[in-house]
Amino acid sequence: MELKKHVQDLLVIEVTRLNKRHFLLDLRAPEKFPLILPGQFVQVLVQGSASTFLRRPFSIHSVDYSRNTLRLLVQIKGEGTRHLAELKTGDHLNLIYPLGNSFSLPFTKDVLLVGGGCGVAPLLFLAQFLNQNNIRPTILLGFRTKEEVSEIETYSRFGNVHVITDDGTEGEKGLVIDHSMFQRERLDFKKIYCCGPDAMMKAVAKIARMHRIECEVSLENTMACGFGVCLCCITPTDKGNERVCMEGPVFNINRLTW
Amino acid sequence: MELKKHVQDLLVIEVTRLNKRHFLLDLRAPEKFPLILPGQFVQVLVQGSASTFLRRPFSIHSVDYSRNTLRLLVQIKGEGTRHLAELKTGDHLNLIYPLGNSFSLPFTKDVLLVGGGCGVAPLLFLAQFLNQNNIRPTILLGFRTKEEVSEIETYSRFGNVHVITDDGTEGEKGLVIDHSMFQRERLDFKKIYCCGPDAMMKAVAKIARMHRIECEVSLENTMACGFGVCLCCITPTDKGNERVCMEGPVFNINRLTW
Amino acid sequence: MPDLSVNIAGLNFRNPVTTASGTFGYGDEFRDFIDLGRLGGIFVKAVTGKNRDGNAYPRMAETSTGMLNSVGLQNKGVDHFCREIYPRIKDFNTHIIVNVSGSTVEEYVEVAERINELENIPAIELNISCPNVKLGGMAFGTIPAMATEVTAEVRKVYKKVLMVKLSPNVTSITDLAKAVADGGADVITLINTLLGMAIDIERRRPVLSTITGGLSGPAIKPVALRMVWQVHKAVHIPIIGLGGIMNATDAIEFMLAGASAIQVGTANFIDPTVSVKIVDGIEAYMERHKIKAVTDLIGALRTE
Amino acid sequence: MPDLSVNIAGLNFRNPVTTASGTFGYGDEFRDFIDLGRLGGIFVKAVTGKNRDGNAYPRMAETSTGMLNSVGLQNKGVDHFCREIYPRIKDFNTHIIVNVSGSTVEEYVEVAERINELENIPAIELNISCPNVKLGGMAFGTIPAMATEVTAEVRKVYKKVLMVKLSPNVTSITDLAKAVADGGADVITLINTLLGMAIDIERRRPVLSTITGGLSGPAIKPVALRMVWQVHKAVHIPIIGLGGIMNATDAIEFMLAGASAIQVGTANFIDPTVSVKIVDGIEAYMERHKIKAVTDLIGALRTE
Ligand SMILES: Cc1cc2nc3c(=O)[nH]c(=O)nc-3n(C[C@H](O)[C@H](O)[C@H](O)COP(=O)(O)OP(=O)(O)OC[C@H]3O[C@@H](n4cnc5c(N)ncnc54)[C@H](O)[C@@H]3O)c2cc1C
Ligand SMILES: Cc1cc2nc3c(=O)[nH]c(=O)nc-3n(C[C@H](O)[C@H](O)[C@H](O)COP(=O)(O)OP(=O)(O)OC[C@H]3O[C@@H](n4cnc5c(N)ncnc54)[C@H](O)[C@@H]3O)c2cc1C
Ligand SMILES: Cc1cc2nc3c(=O)[nH]c(=O)nc-3n(C[C@H](O)[C@H](O)[C@H](O)COP(=O)(O)O)c2cc1C
Ligand SMILES: Cc1cc2nc3c(=O)[nH]c(=O)nc-3n(C[C@H](O)[C@H](O)[C@H](O)COP(=O)(O)O)c2cc1C
Ligand code: FES
Ligand code: FES
Repeated sequence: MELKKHVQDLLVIEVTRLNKRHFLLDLRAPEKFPLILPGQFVQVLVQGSASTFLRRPFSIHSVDYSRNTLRLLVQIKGEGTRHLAELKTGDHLNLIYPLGNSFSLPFTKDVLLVGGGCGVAPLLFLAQFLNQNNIRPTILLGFRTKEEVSEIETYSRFGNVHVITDDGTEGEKGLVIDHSMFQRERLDFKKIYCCGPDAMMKAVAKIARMHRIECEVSLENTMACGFGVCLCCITPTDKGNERVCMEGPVFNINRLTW
Repeated sequence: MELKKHVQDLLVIEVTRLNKRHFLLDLRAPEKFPLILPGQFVQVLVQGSASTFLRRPFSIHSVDYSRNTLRLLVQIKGEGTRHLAELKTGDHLNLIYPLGNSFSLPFTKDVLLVGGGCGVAPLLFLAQFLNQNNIRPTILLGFRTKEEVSEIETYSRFGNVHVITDDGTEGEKGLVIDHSMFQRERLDFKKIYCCGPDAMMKAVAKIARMHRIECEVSLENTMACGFGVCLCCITPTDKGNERVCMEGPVFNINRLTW
Repeated sequence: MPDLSVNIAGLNFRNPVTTASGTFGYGDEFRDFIDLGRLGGIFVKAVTGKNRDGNAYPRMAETSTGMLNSVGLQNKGVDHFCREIYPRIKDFNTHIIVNVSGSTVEEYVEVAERINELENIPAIELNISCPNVKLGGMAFGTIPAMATEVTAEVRKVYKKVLMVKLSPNVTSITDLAKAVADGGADVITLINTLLGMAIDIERRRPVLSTITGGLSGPAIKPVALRMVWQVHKAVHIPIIGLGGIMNATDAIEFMLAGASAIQVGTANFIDPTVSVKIVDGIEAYMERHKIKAVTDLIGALRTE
Repeated sequence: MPDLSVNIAGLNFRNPVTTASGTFGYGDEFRDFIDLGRLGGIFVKAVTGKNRDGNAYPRMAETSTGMLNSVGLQNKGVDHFCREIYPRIKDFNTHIIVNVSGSTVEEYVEVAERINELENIPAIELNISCPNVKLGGMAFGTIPAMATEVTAEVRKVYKKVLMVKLSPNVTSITDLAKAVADGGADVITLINTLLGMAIDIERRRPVLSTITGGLSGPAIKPVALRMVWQVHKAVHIPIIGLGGIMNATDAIEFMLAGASAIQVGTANFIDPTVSVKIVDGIEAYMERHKIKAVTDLIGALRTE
């Protein structure tokens, strides 16, 4: 199994707007994909602006090996993501990929995926992957508001989806940790995978610890290279400062200083 | 007559490729044009690249007051002009215009316009303007090669056009000053307007001096602002260092130190 | 509506947005583009004792989000300024501040003395990035003792607000800031251009006639911001910050780092209306963050 | 085919393109992207006496065509380097040069001595931009006497090619260049990062945990080029130039200004294959200009 990193121009197949702030980007590689694992990310070169000098990291949202395409789920934040939103079918985008480690396979079938905001991105790929390994996870997705709830049908193919929105306009109301599934005395999960804003992951980690559930989180960080050479993206772990782009982005919460 | 300078987004009406290195750019202003004079130029903001920080100056190739459009003739040189070549109908382009002084009206009808390369740009507008003042100039245009000879029909509407190419593939062969019209003992012109590479303008200026013909040239220069405040674009004149973007770009050769 | 006014060394500015010397002409070139009355002030092009032709062409090179210039203090001298230019600009509805340059201490003093007489010029800005011809061409602004001397000598003759603009091409900007504060400066302006160079590899020649020149634009912003922050911590006189400011965000960064006002330089070339956009942008930021007085931003960086 | 090889202080490089310390890891991270054997050399990440954790997160801020970093010499110390890393990289088919850092003269000497024993390391590069903890934290590279001292002390124990990398945050780079040449440096590397700063106006906080950090990338190229040119005229030992090199054009500019070789730094992050593209680009330029030996480019700027 090849795990080599590539620098490659990928063809933009489609840009699908999900809502005001989010869109999907389907990209096709010129040659057969290497092995890509759930939790890995890509570094995208955004051309066309002086304020997007460095590449931008995005998790791999899903991979279709048969069509040789991968999908990104992007939230518009600043100049770089705004530029990406304006890409058209037929454009090219330069990627370094696949980068980072990956979620580990669980030794259980009682799996919960928790995602919030654009942190849901790697969870779809993970859910796919778990399915291939005969695991149908519970999936809890948090959104700001109804308008931003999206791809529920896609997720539902791979797991049992629960939705919660900040304003209660769809599903339950509150932050993901406010969801009723966490309010019980005993949780039925043996493994939680979580991805989202730092504060959310920390809150979920706290719940996981309380219930002694194994938990992996996918960290964000400011990255310059994305492949381990600049040491800009470190996070303190039980082994000292580790690189989020190499030893991560996925960490077992037991290894973090949280 | 308003001579106010504007900073404005103009609408790209059409991009017409003339040949490998040249294209026409038709732009429409959102409101009625101010008075624009032949020899004046615009400063174009090229967005979309870190290496096009400053604006790029281009002469005004022609103006259509009725449609409120102006046309630029652009030669592809580097990053900035490459970007402009990729503009599409419907895009917008930010211009500062109109800038600089202008060619002066001649006190004679025996007028010759000499242009080389993209230096031909302001001459079309000038020829139009002369026509409106009942002058039909002789127009000598120099090109590298047949492939680059263009807009002859347009020029012919306003004057008597002669072509010379470096390689002789169309019209006469050689540099503009090699043209047979200059080989006579006496030239029939009382005023020459010239625009092109420095070396060409200097050579034409020499001929003009020899024959005591009044001559105006339109200088190029490296410009930061284009409206007189940075003092980067100076040229030595009889009054000391003058700004090409304000006191120029058009200078009577008698004022230059050539 | 938030209060944008700032008082700097006793001088009241309607807002902290001013324009940098050498990038705004004498202001009149911008009247087609903006209402000068919306600016806090205008710093006009350097004035020297005598007429100067400046450097030979080419004087400009574009760099990565920046530019090099080697204009070299081209101006017609202080006489001409007082006679021809001052009458033309003295009634602009904003503070006109003159950037004073020289090759000797005497020249600075002479120019300052002359400008001191002009009623509608409330301040001067000493540009001490110039080479001292008597001292082997080292810039006044690179040696603390020299910086103190020129400031102190000008201080003796100049009675209004004395600003001194520092060169960033030094090991310790705080040493220079202290030096000019000791010399009697009321205000410190930071920063002038960084010394840089560009080469045309096709012709194998320097792009500028002077080989090296002054680097300005967004490229230098991080350095400028750092110097404002360092000086803000070290010296207790007001700072006017500049270097690569392109928009309100940049301007606010400088104020948070410790600047009481800012100057817009190279950005004027790219968008001649940018200075008033920055005024509007600062106001919008203050409204969004519920900040009542712009002075609350000065040095308000949270570092705890 | 043009000859790209350069001999620097007796050491033969197959071409003048090397990679900058701190931007290329230990080289192995790039094996997926390029053939390391096509490079002139690799300057590996700083090695210090003991393990260092480096600075807290966040360590990076993007700026206009540049970036700030405050990694802060994170490495596992010279022991670990000799034991774990050296064996892994020693047989790379290119020169491996170790960037040596420290907080005291003794630490530099200790590390240099240890690296001197490693057979396949033909040179070290002293990074004197580090603060001297015994002398109030002023960087070794900002005071000529300190720069001479650390160079001379290392020179005593280090028998191979000794390169010294200068900090650009100084008034006179030539004074520093002379200082390290006096101390016995064989080669001068120019430049390390410029000290800069970035602020997040929404949170009103510095972006970096350390408030200030090192600026690299195209933004600083004009300053770097100017320093290479100044030092080339002032000092007669070879120079390795860097600072914002993104492509072959930039690399050639540095060589024309006086660099015998160049380093590619931040550009590696944006395109991990850029270093070999630069090798190809220099070759293409030489062919186009009919230049037989790359050494003909060194300092070949025409200024007459
Ligand atoms: C491993 C990894 C995976 C990621 N996966 C995804 C994903 O699948 N989908 C997605 O939409 N986003 C993802 N992100 C975040 C994404 O990289 C940033 O949103 C993007 O770089 C912002 O670029 P911009 O130019 O639009 O914004 P900028 O103008 O650069 O910044 C806008 C705002 O976003 C913040 N920001 C910028 N970069 C980051 C960053 N790396 N981490 C945190 N905050 C940042 C800035 O501080 C600023 O406040 C991921 C980040 C990492 C490190
Ligand atoms: C008053 C004026 C009017 C002009 N009118 C026209 C016109 O009508 N049509 C047209 O095609 N071009 C015209 N030019 C030239 C045009 O401005 C440059 O070709 C353009 O700026 C190059 O931009 P770039 O980004 O493509 O090239 P860059 O990458 O910036 O440069 C490519 C090459 O062109 C040279 N160059 C860049 N700018 C200039 C300049 N201002 N003068 C001379 N050489 C330069 C550079 O040195 C470099 O070698 C005019 C210039 C001036 C000053
Ligand atoms: C073309 C040009 C001319 C300048 N002339 C002067 C000058 O005469 N006096 C002065 O003190 N600074 C001068 N400067 C420096 C600017 O005032 C300012 O300090 C510098 O450009 C950094 O700010 P910026 O990046 O916003 O342009 C000049 C800058 C430029 C670009
Ligand atoms: C993330 C990062 C880490 C660096 N670490 C070191 C280092 O350990 N030692 C050193 O001498 N220089 C270090 N540098 C400086 C570079 O080697 C180089 O001098 C500087 O980045 C300028 O070159 P560039 O603009 O091509 O990147 C580092 C630079 C960066 C961006
Ligand atoms: S981003 Fe460079 S080491 Fe992780
Ligand atoms: S380009 Fe600025 S004065 Fe002419």
